[in-house]
Amino acid sequence: MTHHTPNAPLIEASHLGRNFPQRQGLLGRARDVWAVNDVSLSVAKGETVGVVGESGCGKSTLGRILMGLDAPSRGGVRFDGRDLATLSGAERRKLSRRMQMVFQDPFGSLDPRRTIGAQIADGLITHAIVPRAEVNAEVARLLEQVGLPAGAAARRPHEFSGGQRQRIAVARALSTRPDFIVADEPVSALDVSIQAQVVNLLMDLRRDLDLAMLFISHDLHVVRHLCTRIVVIYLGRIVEEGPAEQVFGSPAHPYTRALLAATPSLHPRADSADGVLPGDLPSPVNPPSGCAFRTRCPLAEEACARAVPPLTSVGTGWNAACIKATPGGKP
Amino acid sequence: MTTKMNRRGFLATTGAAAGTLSFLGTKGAFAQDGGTLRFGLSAYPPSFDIWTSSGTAAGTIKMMCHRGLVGYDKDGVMQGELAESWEVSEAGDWTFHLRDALWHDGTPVTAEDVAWTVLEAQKPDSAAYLQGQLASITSVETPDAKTVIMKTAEPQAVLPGWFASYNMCIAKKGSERDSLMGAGPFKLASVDRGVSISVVANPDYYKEGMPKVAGIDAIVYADENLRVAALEAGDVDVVEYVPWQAMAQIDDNAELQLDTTFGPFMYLTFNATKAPFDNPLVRRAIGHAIKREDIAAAAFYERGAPLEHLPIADASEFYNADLANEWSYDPEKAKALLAEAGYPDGFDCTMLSTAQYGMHQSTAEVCQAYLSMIGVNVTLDLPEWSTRVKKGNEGAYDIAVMGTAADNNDPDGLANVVDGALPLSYVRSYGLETPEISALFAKGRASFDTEERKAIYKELEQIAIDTAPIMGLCWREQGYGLAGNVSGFSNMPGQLTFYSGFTLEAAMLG
Amino acid sequence: MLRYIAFRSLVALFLVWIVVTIVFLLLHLIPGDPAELLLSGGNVAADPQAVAAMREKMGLNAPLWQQYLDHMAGVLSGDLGVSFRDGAPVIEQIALRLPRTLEVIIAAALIATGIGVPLGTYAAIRTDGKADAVISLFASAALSTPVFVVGSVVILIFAQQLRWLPAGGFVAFTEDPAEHLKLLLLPAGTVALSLLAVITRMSRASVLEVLQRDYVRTARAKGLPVRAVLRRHVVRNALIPVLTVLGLEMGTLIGGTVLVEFVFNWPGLSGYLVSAVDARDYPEVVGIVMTISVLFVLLNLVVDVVNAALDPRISLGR
Amino acid sequence: MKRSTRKLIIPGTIVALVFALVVLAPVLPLQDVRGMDIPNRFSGPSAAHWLGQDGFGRDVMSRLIWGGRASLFIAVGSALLAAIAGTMLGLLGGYFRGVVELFTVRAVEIILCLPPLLLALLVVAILGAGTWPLILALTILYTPNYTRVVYAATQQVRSLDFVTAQQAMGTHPMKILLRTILPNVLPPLLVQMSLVVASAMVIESGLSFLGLGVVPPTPSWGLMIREARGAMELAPLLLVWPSLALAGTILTFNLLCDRLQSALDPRAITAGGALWLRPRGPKKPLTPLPAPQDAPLLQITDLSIAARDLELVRRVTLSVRPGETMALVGESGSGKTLTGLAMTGLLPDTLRLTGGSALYTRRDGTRIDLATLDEEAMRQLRGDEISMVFQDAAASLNPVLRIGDQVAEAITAHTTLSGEALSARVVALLRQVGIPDPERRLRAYPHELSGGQRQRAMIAVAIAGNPRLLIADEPTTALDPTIQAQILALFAQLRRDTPGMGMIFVTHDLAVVAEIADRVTVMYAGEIVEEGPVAEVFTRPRHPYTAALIASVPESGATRLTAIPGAVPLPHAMPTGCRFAPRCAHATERCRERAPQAASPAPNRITRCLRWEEVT
Repeated sequence: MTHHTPNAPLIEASHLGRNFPQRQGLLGRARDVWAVNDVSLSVAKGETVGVVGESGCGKSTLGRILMGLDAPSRGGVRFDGRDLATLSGAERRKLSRRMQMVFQDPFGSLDPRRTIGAQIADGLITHAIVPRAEVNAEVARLLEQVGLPAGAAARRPHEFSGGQRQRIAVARALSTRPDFIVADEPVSALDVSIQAQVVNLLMDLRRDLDLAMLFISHDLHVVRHLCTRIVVIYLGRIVEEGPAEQVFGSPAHPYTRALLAATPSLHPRADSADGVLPGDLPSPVNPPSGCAFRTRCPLAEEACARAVPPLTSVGTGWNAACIKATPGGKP
Repeated sequence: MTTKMNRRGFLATTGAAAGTLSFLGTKGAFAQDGGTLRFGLSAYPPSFDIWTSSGTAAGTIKMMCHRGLVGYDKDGVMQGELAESWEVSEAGDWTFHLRDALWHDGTPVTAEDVAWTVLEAQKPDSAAYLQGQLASITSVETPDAKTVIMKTAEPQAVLPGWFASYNMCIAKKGSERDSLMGAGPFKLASVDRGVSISVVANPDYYKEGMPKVAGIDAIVYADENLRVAALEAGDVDVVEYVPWQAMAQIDDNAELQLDTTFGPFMYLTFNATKAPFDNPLVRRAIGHAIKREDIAAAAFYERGAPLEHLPIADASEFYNADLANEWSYDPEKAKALLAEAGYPDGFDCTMLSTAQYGMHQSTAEVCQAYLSMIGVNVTLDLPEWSTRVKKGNEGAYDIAVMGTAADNNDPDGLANVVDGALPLSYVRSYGLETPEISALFAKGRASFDTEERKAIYKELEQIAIDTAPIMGLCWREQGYGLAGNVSGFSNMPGQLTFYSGFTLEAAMLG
Repeated sequence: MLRYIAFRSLVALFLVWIVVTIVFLLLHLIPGDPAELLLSGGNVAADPQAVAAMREKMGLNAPLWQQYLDHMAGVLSGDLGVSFRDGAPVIEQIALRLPRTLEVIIAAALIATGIGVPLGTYAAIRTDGKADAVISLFASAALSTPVFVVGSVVILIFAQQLRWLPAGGFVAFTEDPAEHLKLLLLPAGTVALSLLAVITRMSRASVLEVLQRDYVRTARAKGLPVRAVLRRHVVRNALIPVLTVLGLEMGTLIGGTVLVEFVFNWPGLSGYLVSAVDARDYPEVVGIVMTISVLFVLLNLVVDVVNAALDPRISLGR
Repeated sequence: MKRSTRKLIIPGTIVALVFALVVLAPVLPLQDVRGMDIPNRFSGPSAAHWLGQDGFGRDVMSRLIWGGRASLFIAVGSALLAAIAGTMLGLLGGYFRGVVELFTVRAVEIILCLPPLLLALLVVAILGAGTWPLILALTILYTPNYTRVVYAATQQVRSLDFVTAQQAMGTHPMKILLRTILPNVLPPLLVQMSLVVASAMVIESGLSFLGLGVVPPTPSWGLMIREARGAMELAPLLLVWPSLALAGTILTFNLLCDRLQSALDPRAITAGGALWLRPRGPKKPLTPLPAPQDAPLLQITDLSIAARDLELVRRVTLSVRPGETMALVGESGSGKTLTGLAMTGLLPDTLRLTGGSALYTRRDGTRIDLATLDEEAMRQLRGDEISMVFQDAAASLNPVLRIGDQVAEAITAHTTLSGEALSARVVALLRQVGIPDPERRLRAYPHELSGGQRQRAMIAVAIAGNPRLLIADEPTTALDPTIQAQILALFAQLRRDTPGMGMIFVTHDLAVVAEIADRVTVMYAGEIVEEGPVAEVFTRPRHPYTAALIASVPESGATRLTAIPGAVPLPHAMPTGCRFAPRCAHATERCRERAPQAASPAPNRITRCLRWEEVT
């Protein structure tokens, strides 16, 4: 794997928080439910940042905020130096040419009633990427780029398989020639043999187009394969972040370690059952005090309940939010 | 053409004829164990106010519980009720002699009660139906407890007729005006508002042996078809307002009786404040354009007769045979009149009627069809009755279909329909001045001489035929349906059909 | 839960207030003067002076906003005013009429549910079979035939021809219970017919849907007998949407039985409303509309509460 | 043409015919609807007047057609206008939410509180009776219907990814509403529309019947019924025609929209409902055979499953021994789940077994062929001998029953346990599957449990009857990694606790197979391609598909993953020869021509590849 020298970040999120106030009872006081809490991260050109976490941990919300589809309750996002919050609707729409998204569900991400050519052309037309006359040619080029025949443009989504649809979705995202792509679980819904096709495609594109990419997934194998940097999230907060090799090679945070242990492998370790994390994810409505992970953490002690542990450096560009963080440490 | 009004003989009914009444029957015949009569009303009375006119259903209920000074017998002859006898002086003062009658509460009916009633009804805010007429009474004197003397500014030959109206019932002094506590044959037992009214026989009623039934349940059946169905199913014994389409069916039913009379009539009113209906030629042209037989057939299922003159029945002594067909169906003449009036190609106009009553609507539909043949394109306006009344009173129409009965069988009863001097009303043409006719009505009222009155009203009818203040369309039969075992109840003749409730005192079951 | 009900009631009150206000204002837009109408029955024109006097008595000469405020003040103190027609207190009249309407609706709902749910379930079990076709056709036909046609026909058959039942009308239950129930039968049956169609169709669709659910497969996987699967898992779950629809249908019926009341001469609330509008009896119209909308929102609330009771997933707190 | 589409033809044609008739009314050789012929009123049908004449002597047939024109014009007109108004409000309210929602959707709902009749009465009283006031009244009346439907559909659609994609694309919100959302809320709108047309016709006729509708002499069906009702005894036919026309048209409309709904709704149930509910023929006698000494628990031979003429599973052969865990692995569409379901007789109604046998050895030592059992015989086995754990525990548990009751049900289905003993057993089971605090949790409803605990409860249901064969259909697929690990550990525990129980573990995840199974059967496109002990298969796959699958897992550390080109063939387009041939790097002409036979590269191993010796 190649090591990227981090350029100036293209997109930079600082101390993001997203609060979905939830009412207890009807006239009761709204309770803060933080889907994303104090998350800072940045993505540079040519870099792929993997966001890993279990369902409901806030990773999709984070993706939407970075895309400007959702406004953060706290903190802000700067894209190429511009604060998204200060943009008007029209400016924001204009900027959206440079940032695109690929979704998880290959069936839900394409409008079933329009031809895929028309859907790919939407971005071309909205942002006047090419003159009107060349739209069709450009659609054909994009389709070929993702490995589909140009003739597919006239067909509707239901005529394609899941993997093909996902590639069409990628073509659509590429149509505006973006600098930044958020890929929200783009391969989770695909069969294994198809998944590899899409992963390969994304890798090629990153290399060829020098894209900045945020890759959201719960599949550690895919993330490890594709990403240069990893962000691990638990209950809305970053618990560990750093270069892929370090984070997966010698995880510093007990949660990262547990996650790795829980991921089934073709070559199971004999002691796999020992690493099984007890209990369920706590409800974000009523998170544990201090370190949210302490209720399931094998290393938890009294101090963990006192305060939310800050992200502290455990290596170059490698941080973990655990008072007992030890790189690669075994409990 | 003659009307088919031959069902029952017509008798002189002017108030000029003073009368007395002796009762037949003995006290022993008092038959209050005669069961309860169930009467199918066409509507729930909006009010029981003794002086205001609230429709026939209200009238029927009032006639159960109240009595006036005078009334009519089943043949339409005026007879004494609370007044045993009455006479008029040379000066035109009317004197009523009261009989020994008791109110429902057991107290005697006195002259003071009568005077109070008249004075109350005269008050400007009384909303009394006869307020206009009563205004001409200048004083009411009560020399003793059983005598009432009424004085008028001008002589009023028709005054007793006013006190025969069911909208001029006598009430006990000081009672509420919508109280049903009267001196009539029945006492109020219970009211289920909007549904039914129950009355029981008044044992102290002044007529021997009456009423013959122990009580009446008046039940409202607003839907005419259901009213008939209820009669057929045996749910009720008497129904009013038999729909015309059902008359044959009731007539043919051996278990039922049908009692009908001609009297009420259909006619057109005009908005004289708008061209072209300010022109009498146009109004007459309309009259000549419509084939009345078709209205009788389509709207009244052959239970009607053409009306091609003023609604004076052929059995009446005021009937003028030579004028009877002056408004006859003659499309050529209609076109000629239109041309003369300056509308050779006809015109467009609206016709107001109501969708609430089938006969009003059907009449309008037939008129519309015939008028189109002389180039008059009619658009129908068929709001529900309330709006139709409002529009009629405001003149928000060109032509309107109307149906009513005159106040009584005297030609003076037509004033309400024809006399333009009366206030604006939906029963009359809107904004139409009829100075000659108004004068003739006044002259007729002041005259006590029948021959003189005949001449007056003939002149009036001739003028009406030339100026067409209204346009007669057809007479209609008005029917009551009775179960086979009902007797004693009868449909009163002619315009008095809505007074039939009077005869409920004599109704018997079995 | 109680909190939820309180909150919903508040919202409902607000809704009712808006409805009443709209109706109050619209009423004054309608042509037709109540005073004039009252005084011009029997085909005789009303005297303008008398009309003016009557208008004063009815309080119609005051500015509209003042009439509105007066009326609302009355409503707040529990006084719906008196009828223009005969001065009867509106609230008493509604109290008299409302039970009659509710009686027809509830009787109809009982008949419709009692027959419709088994019928719909049977049709669903026999999907695409003969029984299903017959039941579906019957339901569609019942839904498609206007009540006034049904009403006319049943009167013709049961009252006029067979003479089994009275043609229509009303007798208080306290007066003659047997006659009361006989009179109730035809109108309730007629209302039930269209309701039955809805319930049958809904039950069929709902049972079909539930049959496709995974938990029915689970129930079968347990080896439960077919009857137990049907009773405990299919019909029970299928009933929830059916009852919701029934509740909403009943809500619309509260003000919507006019044709049935008309055809069978049943003195309920709807017919009362029509006659009140006809007579431009403003206090009555406003009072009835208020009653109907209060009941409507109340019924919606009941539907929600019942739903929550039947389906533990629904939490009324949120 | 689909069956659901075909069923549209009859009502569609009738509705089209009715529409054609009323649209063409002005040019049809009809008699004047207003032309009166009073002398011949109430005449019966004749050559000149096919349906007779009414109370004014007017031609009934032409009035019927023109009447339909008025009725349909009002119904369709108001349905359309209400659709436009309601859709606009629903779209805006559903898309923008917040204040917009308050002023659109919530505001419109006020109309629902107004009695429909009052609304019509007021509109007619203010504007006068007639076609347009009626249309206005009905439009107001029906707008909330559409608003609700469109609002709900919009909310559903707006959260779909393709709408988010448009937002991300920078498309203007109005454009998104009209181009993307509107077309996708059309199907429910269309259904709603046909419902409204039918309902509006009923209301129109009712209002005309009350005299609040169409103004004569323009006929409408309601008006004709009103007129005819009075003369019902005189001329009953006059009532029959418009009633028939009205009821018939509405009926056809209702039918049309029913069928439209099932044609448009992808979840529509077109198959014959639930076949298992129907008694099918006489009860077949069970034919238990004595089992050989070391007979496997389950021996499936050449089992095939088909939907009508599509073969979905072809000649599957596999066996499970007591205590053995057999993993059935394959991609979507491989037939692995169907094979599992077939063993419990829970195949969807549209599918059936078309061949082969599945010999199951019962507790009593006899063998029966599962493929021949009827519903009742199968039911007796289910839960008792053979149990199943389903993938989606949230959907597979009845939402309105308590967990404890659902577990208890599984016990009582085959035993007479009750009361205290039953509760104790339920608690024990819940404890066994690792649900904390089972005495309290048995009173919980499924939605009150977390995903992992629901799956545990599901497993408790499955093992309640101490089954000898447990079929687990992707039991961990929907779970998070840490929870998946817990459930896999639970299964491992179960295996240890019940050594005699055989298990079929259906999954698509090779890594899970490696963790849990003894043996693995790899399926592809309805066929078994390879079978053998897990360790052997994974270290040396003998089928190119298995090999490719293993290589495509991003675990190898390779810079580039091995991707299998193309996609799994669809059942109706199966290649003739080897089904994997079109995607196989090693395929030759021979592979494409002939389906390969099973070969045994080693004892205990099977592969279905012609070239296994050369390529693996």
